[in-house]
Amino acid sequence: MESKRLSKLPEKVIIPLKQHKGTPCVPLVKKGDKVIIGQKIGDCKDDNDSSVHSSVCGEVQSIEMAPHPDGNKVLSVIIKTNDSTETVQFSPKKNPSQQELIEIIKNSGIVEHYGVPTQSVLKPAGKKIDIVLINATSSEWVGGKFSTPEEYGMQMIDALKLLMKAAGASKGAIVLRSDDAESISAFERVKFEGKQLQVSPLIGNRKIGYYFKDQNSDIVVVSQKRIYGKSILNFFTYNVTGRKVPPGCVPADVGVAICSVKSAKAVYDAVNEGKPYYETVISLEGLANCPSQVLVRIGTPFKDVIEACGGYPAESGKLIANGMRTGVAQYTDEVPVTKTTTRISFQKPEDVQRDEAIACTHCAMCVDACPVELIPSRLAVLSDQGRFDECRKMHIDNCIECGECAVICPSKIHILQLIRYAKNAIEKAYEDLPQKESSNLKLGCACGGE
Amino acid sequence: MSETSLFTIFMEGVFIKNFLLIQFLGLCSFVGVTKDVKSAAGMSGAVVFVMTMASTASYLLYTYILVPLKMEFLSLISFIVVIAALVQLVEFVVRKNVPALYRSLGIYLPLITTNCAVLGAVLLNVRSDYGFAQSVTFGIAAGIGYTIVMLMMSAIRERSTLVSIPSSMRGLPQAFLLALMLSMAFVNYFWVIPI
Amino acid sequence: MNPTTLIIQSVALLGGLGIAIGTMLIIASRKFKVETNPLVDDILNVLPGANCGACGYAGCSDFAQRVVNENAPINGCPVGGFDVAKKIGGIMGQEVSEGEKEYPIVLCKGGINCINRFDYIGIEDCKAVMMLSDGEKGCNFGCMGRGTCVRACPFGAISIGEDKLPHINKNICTSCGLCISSCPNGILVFAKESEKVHVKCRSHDKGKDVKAVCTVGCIACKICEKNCPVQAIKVTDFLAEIDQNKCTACGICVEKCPQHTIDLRGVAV
Amino acid sequence: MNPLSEFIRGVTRDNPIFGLVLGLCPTLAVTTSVENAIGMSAGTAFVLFFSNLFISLLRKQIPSTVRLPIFIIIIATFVSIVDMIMEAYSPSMYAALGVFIPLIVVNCIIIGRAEAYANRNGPFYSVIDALGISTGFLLVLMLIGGIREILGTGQIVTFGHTLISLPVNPSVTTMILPPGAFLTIGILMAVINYQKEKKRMRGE
Amino acid sequence: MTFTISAPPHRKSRINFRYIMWSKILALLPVSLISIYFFGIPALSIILAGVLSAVATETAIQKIFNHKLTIKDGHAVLIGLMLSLIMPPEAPLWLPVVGSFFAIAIGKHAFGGIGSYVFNPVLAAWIFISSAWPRFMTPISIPHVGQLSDFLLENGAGLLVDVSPLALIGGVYLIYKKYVEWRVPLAFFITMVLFPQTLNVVFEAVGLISSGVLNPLKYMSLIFKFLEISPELPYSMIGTVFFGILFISTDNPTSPVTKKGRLVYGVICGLLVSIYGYFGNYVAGTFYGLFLANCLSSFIESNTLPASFGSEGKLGKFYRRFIEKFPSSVKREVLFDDQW
Amino acid sequence: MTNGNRDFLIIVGKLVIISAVAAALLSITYIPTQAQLKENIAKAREEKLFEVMPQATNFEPVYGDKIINEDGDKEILYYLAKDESGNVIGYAFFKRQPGAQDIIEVAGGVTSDFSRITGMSVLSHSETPGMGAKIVEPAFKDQFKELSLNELKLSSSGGKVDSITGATISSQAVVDALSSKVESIKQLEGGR
Repeated sequence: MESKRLSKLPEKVIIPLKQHKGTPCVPLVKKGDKVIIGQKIGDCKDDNDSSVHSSVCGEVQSIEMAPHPDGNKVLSVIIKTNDSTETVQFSPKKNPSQQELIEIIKNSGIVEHYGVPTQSVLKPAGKKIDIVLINATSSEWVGGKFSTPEEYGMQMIDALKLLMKAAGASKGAIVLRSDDAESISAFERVKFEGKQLQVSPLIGNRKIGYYFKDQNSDIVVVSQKRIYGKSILNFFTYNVTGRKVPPGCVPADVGVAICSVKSAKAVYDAVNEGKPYYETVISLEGLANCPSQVLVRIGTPFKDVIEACGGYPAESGKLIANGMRTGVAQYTDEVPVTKTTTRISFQKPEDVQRDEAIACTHCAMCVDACPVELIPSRLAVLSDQGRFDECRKMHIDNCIECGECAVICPSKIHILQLIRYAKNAIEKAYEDLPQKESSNLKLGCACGGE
Repeated sequence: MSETSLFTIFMEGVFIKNFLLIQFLGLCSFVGVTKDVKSAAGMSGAVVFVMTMASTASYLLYTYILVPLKMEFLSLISFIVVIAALVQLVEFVVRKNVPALYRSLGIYLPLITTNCAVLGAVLLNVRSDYGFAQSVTFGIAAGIGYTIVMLMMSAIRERSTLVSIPSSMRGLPQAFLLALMLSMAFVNYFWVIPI
Repeated sequence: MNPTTLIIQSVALLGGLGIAIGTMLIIASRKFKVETNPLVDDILNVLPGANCGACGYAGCSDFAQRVVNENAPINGCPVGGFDVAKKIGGIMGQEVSEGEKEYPIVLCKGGINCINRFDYIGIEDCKAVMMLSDGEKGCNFGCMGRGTCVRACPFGAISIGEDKLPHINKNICTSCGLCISSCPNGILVFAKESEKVHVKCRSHDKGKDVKAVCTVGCIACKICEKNCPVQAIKVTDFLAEIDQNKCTACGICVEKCPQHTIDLRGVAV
Repeated sequence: MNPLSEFIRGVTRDNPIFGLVLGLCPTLAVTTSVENAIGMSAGTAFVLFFSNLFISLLRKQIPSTVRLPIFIIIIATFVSIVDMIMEAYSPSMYAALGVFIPLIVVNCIIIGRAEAYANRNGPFYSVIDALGISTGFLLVLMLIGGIREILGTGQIVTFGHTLISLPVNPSVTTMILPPGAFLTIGILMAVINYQKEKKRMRGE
Repeated sequence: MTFTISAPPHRKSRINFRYIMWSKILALLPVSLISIYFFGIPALSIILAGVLSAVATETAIQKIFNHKLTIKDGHAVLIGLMLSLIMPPEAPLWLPVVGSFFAIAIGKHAFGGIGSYVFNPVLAAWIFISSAWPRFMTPISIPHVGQLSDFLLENGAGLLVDVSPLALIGGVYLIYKKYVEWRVPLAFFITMVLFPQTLNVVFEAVGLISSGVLNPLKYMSLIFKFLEISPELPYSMIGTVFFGILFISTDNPTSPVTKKGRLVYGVICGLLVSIYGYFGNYVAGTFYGLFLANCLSSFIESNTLPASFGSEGKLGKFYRRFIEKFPSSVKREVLFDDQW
Repeated sequence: MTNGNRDFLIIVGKLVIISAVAAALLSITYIPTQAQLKENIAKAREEKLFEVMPQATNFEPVYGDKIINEDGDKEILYYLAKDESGNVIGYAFFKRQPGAQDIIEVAGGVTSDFSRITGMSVLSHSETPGMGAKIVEPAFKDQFKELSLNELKLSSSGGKVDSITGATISSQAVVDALSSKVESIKQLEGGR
C-alpha cells in the first residue's frame, strides 16, 4: 500500500517544542526568523530529550502556547509557510559506529510512538540492552514511504540491525500482529542471510527465546495477538520475551528496548539519507474522501489534513488522534500532527456513544477482559470515591490502559477514565515514593529492590 | 449434668444457636466493629480466646466454690467480676509480653468485658448443666460461630462501601438489614438439617 | 440456713474475691506496666469507658489512641456526647477558633453565562475534564460546574445550582477547606463574613477574549477602579482586585460594573 | 438544666436505642411480645434507677482507676436482685426473658449512663435521667414488640388481656423469629434516619 | 464546529445492562410458557401478579423518592418473573404480590438498587415468604424422577419451574453468548454431580470398613461405584436446581468478581445445596443453600483478590523452589523460557 | 509506708467494702425470694402433677439418696400417683432437658405397667415464641394423652407425635425427656 504526500501545503504549521516525554526543547529561532526544511529549531537539553526540526520553509510567526493533540497546551513554534522546497544539506553516513549512531538518532529527533526519545530507549543510562524489539502490532503497517512490500521488509530488517548496533544488543526481533496478513506476507517474501524468513507465532510458552534457538538466528520475525494500551510496554515485554518487568520498572531494566516501525524507519532514513525526522505517515479514518494513509509534515494542523482529504462528513462529531482504543479526542482541529501521532479518526455524531453510566453490577466482564489481572470495576469505584490508597494496593500501576474494560462494560461506566484519573492522582501524591515491591525474583532488577 | 454429645454441642454452638444471629448476644460489637474485615477478625479472635478462658474459669468457680457453699445467687456478680478481671489480666500480660499480638488483638480486649456474648456463654453453660468438657466446647463453639458471622458481615460491609446506598439507609439500618438476611439464611438453613 | 450465717458467708466470699482480684490486678498492672502517651490516658479518663464500641472503634482506649494519633473526630463518642467532645477538644487543643468564621465563596459567575468549547462525555468531575483538555469552558479560569467540590465536601454543604455553579450552605459548612483544595481552577477561596464585596471572576485574559466567551467576566474596563470612592479597587493583569481592608461596601462598584461581575453579598444582582 | 427537659431528652434525643444505639441485644431478643418488652424494660429501669442513684451518691468516693469494676459490682448487685425477685414473683416472665435478665449487667445503657451521667451529676438529676432513659427504652421496646407481635400472631396479648386483635390473621411467622427483629429495627431506623435527613435538608 | 470529547476508548461494545436483562427474561420465556401449559390459569395469574407487583413497587419507590424511573431496564420484570417461577402453582395470588414487594422494596431498593444489593432479592423474598407462610409455599408434590422422560417433562409437580430442566436451556445460551459468566454455573454444576456420587462411594467404603472387609479388590471396585448413578443424583438435576444454577447463582451482584473467587463460589454453592438437598430436599435446599452462599460471597471475594500481574503465586514459588533443587537443564529450558 | 502502697490499700479497701455491701444486700434479698421461690415451685409442680395424671388424688414423692440442700431434703426422683384407695396407679415425674434455646422442664406421667403415657406438660421453657414455644399449646400437649409408649417418637422417626413445624428440636427434646425418664423409672422400680 502506498501513501501519498499531502497534496496541499498548509498555510502555517505548528511545531510543538515538546513532542516527547520530558522537558520541552529550547527554541533556536525567534519571531521573524526564516527557516528551511530540516532546520533544527529546537535543541534538546540532555540525552533524554529530543530535538525538533522544521518541516517547511517559511517565517517564524510566533512562539507561543498552542494546543497539542495530547489535550493540553505546550510551547510551539508557529511557522508561516512559503512554497520553497529548500532543504538543509542531508549528509548520509555509511557504516556508523555505535556512538555515531546514537548521535545521529539524537540529532534527527527521533521519538518512539509512546513518547520516549529513541536514543534513550536504546541506550538508557546505566542499563544494558540485550534485545531490541520492533513493535509492529499497535501502529499499523506504516508502509507510507515504502513502495513495495519487499522494500518494507528489507528496510525493517536493516533498521533493526542499525538499532541493535546502536543499542549494542545481540538479538533483535520484529513483532507483527497475527491478523495483519499484509505485513506477514511482506516479511515472508524477504530473504535474510540466505534463508527464507519465517513469521513465527508466539503461542503459550513459545516465547521469542524459543525461536532464536529454533531458527538459529539472532534476528527473528514473530507475530502475536493484537494488544492495545498506552503503557503497554511492560506487558508487551512479558508477552514477547517472557521477562517479567517489576512494577515501577521499564523494559530497559530487564534489557529490552522496544521501538516502533515509524522510528525504525526514521532511523533508517537518518542513517542512509541523513534526513531528520520532520515528516511522518499517519492513517485516516471516517473522513469524507479519505485515503487510508498520508505522508504529513510534522506540525501540519489537523484541519489542513482533513481539508485536504475531503473535509468533515458532518457538522459536529468527535475528532480523535491516535486511534479509537487509546486515542485522545480533540476539542479543536487546530492541533498539529506530531511525531507521536499515528492516526486521525473522525466519528459522526450518530456514531458517538453517549450511553449513560449506571451503577456497577459486578458482572465481572471487565475482570475477564483485563489482560493484566486487575479488577477494573473495583478500581473504578475506588477512584470514583477518591480512595486512591486502596487503588494502589490493588496494583493500579499495572494497568496498561488498553481500555478493554471500558469497551465491554455493560453498565457503560467510564472505567478507563476513572483509572487514569486515579493514576494521575497517585502520581501527584506519591511523586517521591518509588515502588519497592518486586515480583521478579530472578533478574535482580536494580529498580525493583530485591 | 447434661448428656449431650460434644459434637452436638459444638454444632449447636456454631450454627443452630449462633450467638449473633439467633440468640442476639454480642450485637453491639456486631454492628460496631464490622466496618472492616481486619477489626472484625481481631475482635473475633479476642472473643474466642476470652470465651474459652471464661467458660473454663467460671465452670471451676461455679462447681468448686459456689455450689459447695450454696451461694449460687452470687454467681452473676462473681462471673462478671471474674470475666472483667480475666480480660484485664490477659490484656496486661499480652501487652507486656507479646506486643505484636496486642496490636492485632489486644485493643479489642476491653470491649469484651461488656460484650454480652461472653457472659451469655457462661450463663448458658451454667443453665444447661454442662460438664467441664461440654462447657469448654460450648465456649469455643460459640466463639467460632461468632467469628464466622463477624467475618461474613464485615466482608459484606466492606464491599458495601463500594456501592451506592440510599443515604438514610447508610450505617445502622443497612447493618440491620444485612443481619436480617444473614439471620434468615442461618435460621432456615441450619434449623432443618438434623445433627 | 441461718440468715446471719448466709450474710456473713456471702460477704466473706465476695470480699475475698474482691481482695484477691483487686490485689492481683494491681500487682499485674505494676508488673506489666507499659508506657503510653499521657494524652491517650487523659482522653481515656474523660471518655465514658463503657467500651461499647458505638464509636466504631474497638473500645475507648482504641478511640483515644485514634484521636491522638490518627485524627479521629473528637466528637466521635455518642455516649459521652457533646460534653466529652468538648473535654477531648480541650485536651487535644482542637478548640474551634474564636476568630471570625470564614466560608468558601465562588469566584466565578460564569456557569451558564460562559460558552462551552466542546461537548464532554465521561465522568462528572472537573479534574477529569482537566485531564482531557484545559477545561470545557471557553474561559480557562472559570468554574466548570462538574462538582468536584460537591463530592469533596464531607458534610454535603455544597450543591450545584441551576446556574451550573456551586452553592455553599453556610449552615452546614464547617470551613474545613476540603472543597478549596479540591478545585482544580482555584475558584473557591475563603472569605470572611465581614468582607462583603468580591470580584467574582478570576480571568486574567484580555477584555476582548473574556467578552467572547463570557457575559459576566471581568473585562478590565477599569470603571470600578475609577468609581471607587476609597480607591480600594485596582485592576492588575486584566483583573480587578479589591483591597478588603479599604473597602467600605458602599456598593458603587457593584452598580457601575458593566458586566455585573462584582457582587455585594446579601444583595441580589 | 430543668428536670422535665432532662426527662424528655432521655426519651427523644438520647433515646437509648435510636439515639445512643446502646443495649441492642435485649432490644432484639426479648421483643417477641409486648409483655416481654414491658418485663424487660421494667427490669432495666429498676437496675438503671438504683445504679444511677448509688453511683451518683458514691461518685466522690469512687477512685477513678477502679471505677469500672465498682460500677460493675454495683450494677451486678441490682441485676441479681431483679433476677431473684422476678424468679420468685413472676416465674413465667422470668422463663420468657431467660438469660437476658442477668445480661442486663452488660447492657451498655446502664454502664453508659453510669459513666456519662451519674458519675458527673447529683443524685436527683441522675434519677431523673434514669427515669427518662428507662421510659425511652420502654417505649421503643413496646413499639418493636408491638409490631412484631401483631404481625407475627395477629393480636397483642398482654398479661392475659387481648388488647388488639386484627380481623385478618396475617401470622407472619418470620416476624417472631430472629429475622423479624432485625427487619423491624432496621426499617424503624431507616425511617428515623430519613426523617432526620429531611429535616437537615430543610436546613434545620 | 463543536467537537465532542471523551476519554478513550471511543468505540464500545453495544451490549448494555438493559439488553442483558431482557435477554434473561427471554431465556425464561420457554419455561414460563411450558408451566402455563401444564398448570394452566393459576400459573399464568401467578406470573402476571408477580411481574405486575414488582413493576408497580419499583415505580412507586422511584416516584416517592424522586429517583429516575428504571422500569425499562427490565430488572424489576426479571425479579418478578423469577420469583413467580419459583412459587408452587397452588399458591394464593397475594403471595407473589407480597413476595415481589419484599424483593423489590427490601431486597433491591433498601440496599441501593441495581448492583448494590448483596443478597439476591429473589432468594431473599422467597425465603421470607416461605418462612412466613410455610403452608402456602410447600408444593403439594415434589417432582418424582424415575426415568429419563421425567427429566424432559415432569408434567406438573413441584414449583412452576420444575416442569422441565430442559426448558431452561435459554440459560445455557446466555452463558454461550457470554451475557452471564460461566465459572459459577460450571463449578456449581460439577459439584452438584460429584457430591452425591462421592457420598455414595464414601458410604460404601465406610460400610466395607465397618464390616471388616480387608480385601483390597473390594475397595478398588469402589471406583466403579463412583460411575454408577446414585439414587440422589437425578433429584439434584430437577428444574429448581437448574434454575438455581443458570439464573440465580449467576446473578452478578451476589457473586464474587474475581476469577478464582467465582470458581470457589460455584463450588461452595454446589456443596451447600447438595448437603441440604441430600439430607433434606433439593427444592428448598437450592434456595437456602444459595442464600447462605450469598452471605459468603463477599468474604470469598475479599480473599481471592488477584496478586500483582506477573508476580508468582504461592504454588509457583513452591514449584520453582522444588525444580531448582533438581537442576535439570532440559526441564529448566521448558519451564522457564526466559532463560536465554 | 509509701504513698503508692497507701493508695493501693485504699483502692482495695474500697473495692472490698463495696463488694461486701453488695453481698450483704444480695443475701438479704435472697432469703425471702428463696422462700417464695420454693413455694412457687411446689405449687407449680403440684398443679402439673395433677394435670398429667388427672386420675390420681395424691402423689407421694420417692426420694433418691442424693441430698440436695443442707436442710436434709433429698432429691425427689419421681412421684407415686395414688388413687383414693391408696393404690399406685402410675408414676409422675419431672425432667429437665436442653431444648433449642434453654432447658425445658417437662412434667409427665406413666401408668404403673409402663404401657402408656398419661399426659405431658411443660413446667418451664424459653423456646422461641411462635415456634418452639408451641410445646405448651394444647395442640401439641394433647398428643401425649394416653399415648402408648411404643409410639412415643416423632412422626418423622415412626412415632405418633407430630413435631411442630420448624421446631423439630423442641419437639424432639420433649419426646426425649419423657422416654429417658420413663426408662429410668422403670429401672428404679424394677430394682425395688
